[in-house]
Amino acid sequence: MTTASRNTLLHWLVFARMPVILLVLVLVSAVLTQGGFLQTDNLVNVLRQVSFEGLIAFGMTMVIVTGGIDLSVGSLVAVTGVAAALAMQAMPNASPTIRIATGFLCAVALGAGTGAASGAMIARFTVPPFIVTLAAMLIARGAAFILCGGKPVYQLPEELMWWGRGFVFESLLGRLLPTPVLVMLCGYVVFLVLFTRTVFGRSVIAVGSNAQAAYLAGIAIRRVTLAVYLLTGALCGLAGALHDAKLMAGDPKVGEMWELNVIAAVVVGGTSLFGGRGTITGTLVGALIIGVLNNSLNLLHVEHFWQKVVLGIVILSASLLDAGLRRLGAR
Amino acid sequence: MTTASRNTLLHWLVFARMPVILLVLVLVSAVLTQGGFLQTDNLVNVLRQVSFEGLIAFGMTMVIVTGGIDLSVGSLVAVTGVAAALAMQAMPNASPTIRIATGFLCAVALGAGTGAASGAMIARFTVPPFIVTLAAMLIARGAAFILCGGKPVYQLPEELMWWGRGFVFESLLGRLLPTPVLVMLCGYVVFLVLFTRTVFGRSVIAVGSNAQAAYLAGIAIRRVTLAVYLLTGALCGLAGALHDAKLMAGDPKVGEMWELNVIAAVVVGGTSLFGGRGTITGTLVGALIIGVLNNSLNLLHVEHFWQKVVLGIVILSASLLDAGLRRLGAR
Amino acid sequence: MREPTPRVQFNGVSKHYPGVTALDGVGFSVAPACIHALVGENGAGKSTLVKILAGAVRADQGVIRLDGNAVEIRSARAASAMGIAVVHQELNLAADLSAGENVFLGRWPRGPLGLISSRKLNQQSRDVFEALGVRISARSQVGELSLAQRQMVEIARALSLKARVLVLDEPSAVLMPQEMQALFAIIRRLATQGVSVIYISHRLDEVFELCKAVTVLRDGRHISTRPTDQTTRDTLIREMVGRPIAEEFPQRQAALGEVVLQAEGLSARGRFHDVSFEVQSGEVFALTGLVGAGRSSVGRALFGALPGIRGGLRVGRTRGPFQSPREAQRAGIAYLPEDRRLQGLLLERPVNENMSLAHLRDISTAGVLRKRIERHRVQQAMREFQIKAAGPEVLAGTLSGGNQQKVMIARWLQKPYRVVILDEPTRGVDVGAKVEIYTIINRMASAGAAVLLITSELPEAIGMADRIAVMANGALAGVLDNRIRAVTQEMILELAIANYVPRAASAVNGTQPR
Amino acid sequence: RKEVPSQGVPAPDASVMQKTIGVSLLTMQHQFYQELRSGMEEAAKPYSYRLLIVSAEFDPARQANQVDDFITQKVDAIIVCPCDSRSVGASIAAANQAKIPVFTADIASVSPLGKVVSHVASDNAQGGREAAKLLAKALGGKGKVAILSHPEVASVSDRVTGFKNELAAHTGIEIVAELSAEGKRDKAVRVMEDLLQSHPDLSGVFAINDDTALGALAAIEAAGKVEKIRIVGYDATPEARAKIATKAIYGDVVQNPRKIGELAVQAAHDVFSGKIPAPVIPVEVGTFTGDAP
Ligand SMILES: Nc1ncnc2c1ncn2[C@@H]1O[C@H](COP(=O)(O)OP(=O)(O)OP(=O)(O)O)[C@@H](O)[C@H]1O
Ligand SMILES: Nc1ncnc2c1ncn2[C@@H]1O[C@H](COP(=O)(O)OP(=O)(O)OP(=O)(O)O)[C@@H](O)[C@H]1O
Ligand SMILES: [Mg+2]
Ligand SMILES: [Mg+2]
Repeated sequence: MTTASRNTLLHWLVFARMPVILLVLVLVSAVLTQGGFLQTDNLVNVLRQVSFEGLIAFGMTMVIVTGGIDLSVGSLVAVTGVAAALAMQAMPNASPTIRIATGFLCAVALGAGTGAASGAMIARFTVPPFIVTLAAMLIARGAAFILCGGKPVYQLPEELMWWGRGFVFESLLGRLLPTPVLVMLCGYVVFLVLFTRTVFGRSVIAVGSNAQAAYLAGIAIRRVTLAVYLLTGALCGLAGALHDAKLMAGDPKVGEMWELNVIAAVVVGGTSLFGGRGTITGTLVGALIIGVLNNSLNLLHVEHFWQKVVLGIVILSASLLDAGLRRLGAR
Repeated sequence: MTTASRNTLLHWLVFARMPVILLVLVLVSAVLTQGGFLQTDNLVNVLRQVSFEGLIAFGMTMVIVTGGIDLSVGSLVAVTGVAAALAMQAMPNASPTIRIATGFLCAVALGAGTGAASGAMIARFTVPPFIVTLAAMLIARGAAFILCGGKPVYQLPEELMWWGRGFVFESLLGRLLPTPVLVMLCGYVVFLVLFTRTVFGRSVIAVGSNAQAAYLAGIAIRRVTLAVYLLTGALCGLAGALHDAKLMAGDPKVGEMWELNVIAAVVVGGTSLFGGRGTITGTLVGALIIGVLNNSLNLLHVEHFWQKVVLGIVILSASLLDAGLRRLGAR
Repeated sequence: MREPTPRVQFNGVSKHYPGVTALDGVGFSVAPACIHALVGENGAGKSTLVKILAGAVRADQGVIRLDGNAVEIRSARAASAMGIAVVHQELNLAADLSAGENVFLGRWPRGPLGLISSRKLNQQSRDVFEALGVRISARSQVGELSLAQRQMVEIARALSLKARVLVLDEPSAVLMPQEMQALFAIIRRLATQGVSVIYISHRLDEVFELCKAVTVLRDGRHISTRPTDQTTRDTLIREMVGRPIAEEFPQRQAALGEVVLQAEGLSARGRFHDVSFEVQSGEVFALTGLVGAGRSSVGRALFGALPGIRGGLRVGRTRGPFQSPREAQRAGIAYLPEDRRLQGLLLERPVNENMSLAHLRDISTAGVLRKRIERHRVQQAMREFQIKAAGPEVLAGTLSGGNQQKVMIARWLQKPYRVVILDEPTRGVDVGAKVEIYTIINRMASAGAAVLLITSELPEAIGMADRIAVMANGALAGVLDNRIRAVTQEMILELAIANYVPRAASAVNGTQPR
Repeated sequence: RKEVPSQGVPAPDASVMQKTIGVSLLTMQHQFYQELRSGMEEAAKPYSYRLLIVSAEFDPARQANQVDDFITQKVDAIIVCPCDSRSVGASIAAANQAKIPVFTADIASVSPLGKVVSHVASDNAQGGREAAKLLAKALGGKGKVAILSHPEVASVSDRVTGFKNELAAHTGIEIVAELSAEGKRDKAVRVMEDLLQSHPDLSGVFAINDDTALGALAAIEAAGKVEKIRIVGYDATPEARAKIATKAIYGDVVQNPRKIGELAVQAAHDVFSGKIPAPVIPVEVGTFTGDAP
């Protein structure tokens, strides 16, 4: 091989290292499960499992790129889910479409509102994001239980189920594109455009790379900061309503530890917790990596306690590989 | 009041704002519990409750000052506790002192070893601390269950109990100074000196403040980074062994969510998650604030779901107060 | 025996970055006890060479000899062990530590029990500061020092190392003549004690005043090394730039219009007080003064970037003081901050994002960026300012210092403003580019802008400004009319120093222990 | 998608094809479920059924994913220990649709969605009543008691409700506090420590599982009040039994998790061999006080 072509290959490897790692994982899983992993059903399944946390991870990417963090996402999914379920229950006589629309609206509005409140506190009063969203996490979780008296709200309109368990264009595509997956993909496109092609996205990056410089360049850093938390909250609301549809119940217990999973997806996807650096596509890949891992561990019937160990080891190896490839590229 | 004396008061208020917030909390608790909070017994109780997470928080402060984070602390407490218990069980015929010493040694060594491994990965291969310690958290938790087959290890030497539940100088002081509290206070002094008066401590700040500058000044930034994780791990081991003594069993389930509590104590104590800035005393105060809060919520029998809400609101208010006072000072 | 063994000898040193050759087989030597200047255009490779010597960057090829022995400098630690002390072009200070702790970064003096002795630390750093003639409290936080004060801390650190080889990469870019003279005195003393000094500067006057030999680099290649007394300013410039430079301070038709910037009794607690002046449209108004006098603070205050401003401010018809830079920008103010790394650049982002940052609105419709327009504008600016970078996608942090400065200037010159505040605009910019920047300043003024030029370089103030305001101790000490270019450096210094001595302690050391 | 799910019982299959049963447990961290799991494994052995055992760790969302996984893998039967009795319904319905028989163990589904072949459990409400009887006996009918609860878990709510209902009959006993210890030992110590402060005159504690009971005991021992405060726990793990033997814990409600596990697999076996198991298969709860029966 010539040096030039080797260099091109290397550059490509370094540039696309996250997808490459994902691919390696997929291949290993396929081999270990003797192809079971690669069956369409299972792939669809993995996508569906990834879709909720993946959706939220797009917002979280922006939050983290500004140098912040949002610990409240899991609780927000719970409280918005409960609120949506209560809203749908409160109008049993309305048409299903209206009930469902109201439910989604409630969830998204509540999520966005809570996110905006956290964002305002962070942006306006410079309280550390960790603290504000930790408090929001506690308050939202408590509120979820209080709202429904600790008992999940069920008996939701039947038509809701399609949103959580249905498939888009089922007559055309068969059971290939689950509704939540489509929602996630839409989220991906919207956030990709928002992040890479708009003034807002640029401002987010600027705030995270050097807040003072952004401020001195006339960027409304407070407004930008507030907005990223608001967006993430709205995504949590969307995920909460979708999750109602999946469980056909608004359950105050859902979403525990999601914050860690979501942040892990973002960080595995190459976003720096120090802000300024990150990509939406990386996050999607990161979420997939974690989803594939969890799925194949289950397919392989790895024992519960060993799952944690193996999961830890694989995450670590992937990151080491990532670091190694990055270093190769920096040479 | 003259301007000068008002200024002095203000400065003092700003400088000592964390203790002031603690004091306010204590007073409010005292009033709400009609003095119950202030009884010696209860104060001793709060201290004892704070001692485990407080101890770990000193190490975490250093980790965070270098710009890192350690999510593995809770799991480390579990796995070191189980390991210590197994070690003590493994030699039923040795003298209790030897068994206990071996137990503590095992725990501390295992904690320090794991911490060092994480630290090495972070320092040497520049994998993000969040990822490395998330992996360590999973692996350690899994290992804790695997080590003991999921069943808590009990039947430990009776003499161990003093370490978790006993009092120092009981004949002299009465039940005033619980052993774990003394351990925490010793930890406080050691880490205070280490952090504020030694070359190592100053290097920690330099690394967190500007790693490039530290490197160019010939500071061994890798060694410093490794060391802070090692120290935190060792503290987790110590806490794990002490916790065995408190429960008289090595339980693989302990320590869940401790990482959040510990980080919260550190951040409430004024340490910046961006590194470079933090104090050990602030962390102690932060741990006390959270301890006082939890205690008075229990004393007041606040409903479980409401506890979360109230805890969130109080943490938020304290931080807002903190931010406000800081801003006053900056004027 | 004609010549002694060189203290430092570079031999075929090369360094490549993706898309750039920073150094290409550079070889020259520095004699013991010699003050050796290193000059060249922005991006010529000076700092890269320094970083290699400092152990911060590894060369791809080449040998470095110290006192005749080939050495391999693997780390910064190794470099200091070999007796090499470096002041890098970009400051490397830990903002959360005190000035004294930064001077002794990693070498903090210890007392009994091996604990750090703050008494010794403060005593020793006070000694170093005193020798440098600067008034910085050893205990003040570095994050609260002005840029020049930080630069002095950095210099103090290098001096305290007692090195065999001292490298100073543009130490004087923000210093005033007085501070420079103190620095020069120390450098000369060190040289007589046998220390070799490598001195990098774009101010050629300094080169001739201070240095015995001078090496010119261009495009990463070694051009020449000569004793300073065997070369001239024009030769150097020709060797550096490849062409002669016509006139250092280009002429401008002064056509002053109405007052567009009016400050009345502006005060900011602890920084400056009772500052009043007016700037007319078409005027260049310089603001100068000693280190820490408060010039930059005035600039920030005008731009709405300093909280708690009292007093009156008017820009055109808009009344201030402004609450945020955004508001100030809307009122028609452009502002170039003095510290490009801390206040200006997104180091980890590409050049194009850095350039567009202040004008995102102008290159977007309905919030969506028009990337084609952006690319066009950026490429044009890169050409106009001759920014040396592989392309607009290159990370700003990898540019040479002077090129970073040009990116900053380009950011603010994409459209006309009513008031333009430039804080040390030519900091670290080479002679050729300086003229370009001056031309642009003149063009802006001619187009009707009021230019506030904050500068430490007195020739610049004298060559460019219509009036020169001098600050001392946070107050305006006086305004000199320069419309017939009659102001001299002495006149400025007199104003700056006359008011400097008596109140020095309180205002200059704004962060004295309470 | 509106089709009414069938009973979910496939045609009897007498072939020797190895059957696979997917199991989603509430948690694997608690010994109760570890025992339950051993029971399943033992029962599966003679038929050489393959058990795929996963744990949802209290998260209904994760449980839904796990059931989806099972459906994708086309297992022959699914046993669920629901994280929640209401929100598990949709997952059961999905399995119904894929014609996989579903069984619940320990916690029932009350959702209108989905059909369960049978439910195997000890009655948690009854367990709670037994606990109340034990404690009332221990206290001689009067005193102040506290409940260390974990209200997020459905089975625990049932226990606590049963406990309260039964205790209402004992007018001498007053419930002075109900706090959550999240079923964890480290948390239980702290909550108990605080309770000892706010209620120095406490005489009884109902702990909703043995981890909680042992944690509470650690705090009570440290306060030197073992003689004064009676604890009633739940599950009677070996460690708790040891404490009951020394009278540190008064007694425990005993479930038989092994039995629950065995019967659940047995019910699946019944379906495989063409039989229709009873819709509810109860498992007795008892009490353990260490006294000779
Ligand atoms: N880390 C890096 N990555 C890529 N290119 C780099 C890096 N560091 C320096 N360069 C490039 O190397 C060349 C030389 O840069 P250097 O900083 O040595 O210039 P300089 O002579 O110090 O210029 P100035 O006078 O502007 O400070 C420049 O083109 C610069 O863009
Ligand atoms: N962030 C800050 N916090 C506290 N004090 C500060 C801060 N920044 C600057 N100062 C102080 O305010 C005074 C004026 O600083 P300023 O930067 O305006 O000076 P300057 O005249 O531009 O000096 P220089 O030539 O050093 O840049 C200095 O004494 C400095 O110590
Ligand atoms: Mg340079
Ligand atoms: Mg300045």
